[in-house]
Amino acid sequence: MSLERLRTDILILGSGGAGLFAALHALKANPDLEVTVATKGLLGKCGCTRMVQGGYNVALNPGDSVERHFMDTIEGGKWLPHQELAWTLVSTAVERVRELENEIGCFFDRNPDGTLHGKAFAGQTFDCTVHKDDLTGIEIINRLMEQVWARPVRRLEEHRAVAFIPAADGALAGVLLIDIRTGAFRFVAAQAVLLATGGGPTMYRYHTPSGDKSMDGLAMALRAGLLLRDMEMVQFHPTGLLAGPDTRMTGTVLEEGLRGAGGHLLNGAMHRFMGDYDKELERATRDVVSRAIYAEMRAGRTTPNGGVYIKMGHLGPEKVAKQFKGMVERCRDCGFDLAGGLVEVVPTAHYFMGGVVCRPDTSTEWPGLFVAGEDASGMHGANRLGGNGVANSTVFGGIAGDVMPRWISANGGHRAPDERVLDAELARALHPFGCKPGNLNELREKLLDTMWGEVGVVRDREGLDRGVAALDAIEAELLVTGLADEGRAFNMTWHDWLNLRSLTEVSRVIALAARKRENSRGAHFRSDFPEPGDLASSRFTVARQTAAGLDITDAPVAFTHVRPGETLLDKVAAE
Amino acid sequence: MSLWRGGEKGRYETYKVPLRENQTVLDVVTFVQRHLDPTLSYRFACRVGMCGSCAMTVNGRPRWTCRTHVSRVATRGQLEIGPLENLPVIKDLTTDMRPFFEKWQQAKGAFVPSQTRGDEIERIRPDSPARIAADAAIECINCAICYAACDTVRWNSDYLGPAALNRAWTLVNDVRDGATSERLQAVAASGGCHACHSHQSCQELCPQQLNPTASIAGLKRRTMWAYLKGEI
Amino acid sequence: MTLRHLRHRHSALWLAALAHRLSGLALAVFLPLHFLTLGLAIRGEAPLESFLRWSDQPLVKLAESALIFLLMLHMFGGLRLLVIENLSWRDGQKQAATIVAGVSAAIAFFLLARMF
Amino acid sequence: MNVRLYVWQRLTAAVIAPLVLVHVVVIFYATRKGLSAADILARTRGSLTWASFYGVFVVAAAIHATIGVRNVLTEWSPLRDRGAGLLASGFGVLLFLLGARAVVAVVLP
Ligand SMILES: Cc1cc2nc3c(=O)[nH]c(=O)nc-3n(C[C@H](O)[C@H](O)[C@H](O)COP(=O)(O)OP(=O)(O)OC[C@H]3O[C@@H](n4cnc5c(N)ncnc54)[C@H](O)[C@@H]3O)c2cc1C
Ligand code: HEM
Ligand code: SF4
Ligand code: F3S
Ligand code: FES
Repeated sequence: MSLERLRTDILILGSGGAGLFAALHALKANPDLEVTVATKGLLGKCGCTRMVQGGYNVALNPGDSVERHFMDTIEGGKWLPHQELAWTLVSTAVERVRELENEIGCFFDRNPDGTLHGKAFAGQTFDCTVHKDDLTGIEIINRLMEQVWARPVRRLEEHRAVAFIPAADGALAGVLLIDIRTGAFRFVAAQAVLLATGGGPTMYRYHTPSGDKSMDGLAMALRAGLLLRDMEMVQFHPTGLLAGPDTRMTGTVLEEGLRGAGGHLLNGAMHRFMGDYDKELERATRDVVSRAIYAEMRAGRTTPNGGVYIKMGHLGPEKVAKQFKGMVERCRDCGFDLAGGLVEVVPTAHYFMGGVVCRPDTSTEWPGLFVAGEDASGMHGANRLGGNGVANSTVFGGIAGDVMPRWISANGGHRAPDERVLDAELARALHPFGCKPGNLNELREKLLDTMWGEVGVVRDREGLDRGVAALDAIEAELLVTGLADEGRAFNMTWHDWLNLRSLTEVSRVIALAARKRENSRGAHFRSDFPEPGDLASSRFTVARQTAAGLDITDAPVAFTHVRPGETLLDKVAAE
Repeated sequence: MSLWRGGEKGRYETYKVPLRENQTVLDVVTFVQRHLDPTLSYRFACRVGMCGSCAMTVNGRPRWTCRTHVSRVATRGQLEIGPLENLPVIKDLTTDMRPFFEKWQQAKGAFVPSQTRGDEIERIRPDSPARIAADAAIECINCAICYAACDTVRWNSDYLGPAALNRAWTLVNDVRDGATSERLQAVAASGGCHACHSHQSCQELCPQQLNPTASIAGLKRRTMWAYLKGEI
Repeated sequence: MTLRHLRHRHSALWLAALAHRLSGLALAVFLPLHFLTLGLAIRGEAPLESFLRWSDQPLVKLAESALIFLLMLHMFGGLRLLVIENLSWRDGQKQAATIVAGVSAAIAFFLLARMF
Repeated sequence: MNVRLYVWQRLTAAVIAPLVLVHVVVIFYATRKGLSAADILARTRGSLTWASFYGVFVVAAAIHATIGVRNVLTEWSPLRDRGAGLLASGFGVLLFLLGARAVVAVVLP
């Protein structure tokens, strides 16, 4: 078994907004440090930051205020957010957008007078979403990627992180990775490591994130015994494309604006059903629409592929084709007529609010390990505002880049990895090659269906129990399902196996945390506990893997800036 | 359908895949990997035409496979899918995109700031000619389809290629950028914009409907005048 | 590379570029010969005249108009490129390239007709 | 090709184009009643206009074709910038010499 050993000062896992920002900031803070970015795909070309369409929330325009952005974030998060983290997010976002525009080179859209354009986004009380057409993510990540390419950052592209490796004394020594192209293992020793692999709830039948994301980072953190928070909080987007079996585009987002502009949702019987659920009809909030569609699906009133229809034609096909050019073209490329016909949609798992517990400076309880982006938790609470996702990854990625060099100069040094752990992790990653080849696809389907059906948009105790049992069975079966050892170079089926393992492990935490929360907040809805519960005594869930098993508890939210019933806006108005 | 198997030296192998009503080329490739041959390698990420990872040669043309419906490209129910041309093959359908991005850097495709995060964001009217020109070329997803389609790239290994030059043109029109003359110098050197013969394959096949040919022509013009005026 | 890989190279503009290059090369080969024959006149009128009479054969005439065709093709094609490069972008380059080829052929044909 | 070669090639192309047009018109005119050496030489001998007309053409064509051949060689032959440049220049000098000789032949009385 070949194991190559490398050594670097700062190792960054992931090349989304968080990872790339961290690399740039770290290099700027101390150009003498060697910064390495290891990423599962090609640098900047994988992950979800690139897929951001709507834009970036920031209080920049006159009339907007950081306080207002903060209140929207807290109320959107149903009073569960960690208020220090949320405050750091909204207050640093201002500088971050200026940095993106002035130093990184993002060229955001402007108002006719030349100032930055902010558009409206659902769930916000002001128009504060900065964007570049509806391809904001491409602009952000391309510019970041160019800056990283232009600097002496060591790139480990198509490298999959599989485990944190401690030193014999328990301190963090480095990370074990697989070079996907060759199939060989690399151990990278580092003084500080940033986890920025971007969460990604891809264990649901329908999901939006990019295919490379499979909760690897959270599975690694779980195994390392780190504290995870808000793990029940999976955000669903109400309208994902539904294209039938064996189609990759199934689950990808059809933008929110379609409903906002007056699109209708019809069930299989061509009935416009939203009126049965909410007086706002299709314009109701994401979670309400998602639940309504889910209910129609549960009741069997579905389209041929098992979803509902979105219809835009009554607004005038030409108008739709013009206003939603990108969406219409995307649908057309895949064989659907969005402008004039009916397109099948389903709710789709979009964003993961849960993640590793961290402080506002991105440090975790494990010295030397930092976390940023979708892998971190606490900023969004029970729900993430549209537009707060990229803000989160760029703000905290940058902070991690500022902090890690400082941390290294105070506490740094390379540590020798615990060879026994290293050996065990190697064996773990190679596990499938030791088993008899089996049917991985069936297992994947099982996982997707279990999570969708039992741990999905609407949950209840029995379903969650069934879900947990099913997950146990899936994991047991996965561990005896092997792969033929016919070459490990770019062996995607091996990585499918590893993905499934990460997903199954994190899925179990999601299910258990969902069972723990006996109320309904934001993205988490329990049909057996439909009420949100008392806000003033809000608690968040925390999970930790211990030798004895998964330990799920909860803890009270600290209202350090504002308490339920209060608002910061009065203060602003008074000033 | 037949798929390229192996590295630089490989061969096409034939597979039979069920035809579905909604099916992209990426779906077909995925089907082979999942059900027929688990060792098949390919690359994708976003599935919706944003990341530019999934480009392959489909029946002779470079295309983004995640947004190419099979019915649009199959001839008599047949598909031939290979890796992108003009890039080294890693394995099967995956290529090493490093040369593509190295040339992007060589063309000075990275923004050079003239201001800092402490400054206000520059006012730029959306109807100013420079902004319009920059916008026209900005939405590149670096898929390298144009790079694979261009025979000047094939014939002239020094040629920076359409995407890198298209990016350089965006930056030349970006009034905030502080390195126009270095950039013009970079693209005016051997292998730069003047190597392009306006084949226009890049424009024809760019999935984002960009027009690198026009961008390169813009660069040719700008560099020519800069040269005549003795600025570069 | 299989035959199918030539597919996107069947586009009118790719052919136009190929034709431009081949015609340029043909001209580059022909021009020295042309100069050589004209240079015959350095030894007086007679050698040139006898060359011209030799060139009255139909086959040679055909070749000459083919050359004119290539010259026209190269010139108009080159002018098309100069327009792309120096004026602001205009669509319809495929049509323009087709027109270039058509006009060049017409001129060459016209000349051929006149020579007989 | 770099910007210097580009400028020379496009500039010479722009110069040649009108000259070729005139030349073709002259051919049309001349072939009206068959081509004879006497006619040609009668037109050109001792004419400063034709001398400079063809002189400019020869110079411009030599430059234009040299750069063009150099480009083709760099793309279609194993030669790189230097080798292709040398070979093409050789060709260009030959073209120029033959062209100059031809001009002298048809113009000098
Ligand atoms: C379709 C879509 C639209 C969205 N629209 C918006 C929007 O309009 N506004 C908004 O604010 N947010 C939006 N979001 C959310 C936003 O994209 C994410 O919150 C944010 O980009 C996450 O950034 P990140 O850096 O944490 O992770 P990502 O950008 O997802 O990057 C994760 C990186 O980690 C790598 N990685 C994963 N596993 C491993 C491993 N094992 N080893 C090494 N590397 C690994 C991945 O390859 C990738 O490079 C959207 C998300 C999606 C999916
Ligand atoms: C009649 C007017 C002419 C015009 C407008 C013209 C224009 C051009 C242009 C614009 C190019 C550049 C093509 C490119 O790089 O994409 C070119 C190339 C070339 N020209 Fe001309 N040209 C003319 C006459 C000639 C003549 C008389 C010759 C021969 C002696 C010639 C030989 C070449 C060659 C060999 C090339 C290189 C072809 C290539 O790189 O593909 N040209 N011409
Ligand atoms: S210019 Fe078009 S074809 Fe070329 S890399 Fe960019 S998006 Fe792809
Ligand atoms: S295809 Fe190539 S030659 Fe120029 S116009 Fe496009 S770069
Ligand atoms: S998978 Fe991202 S462009 Fe096709």
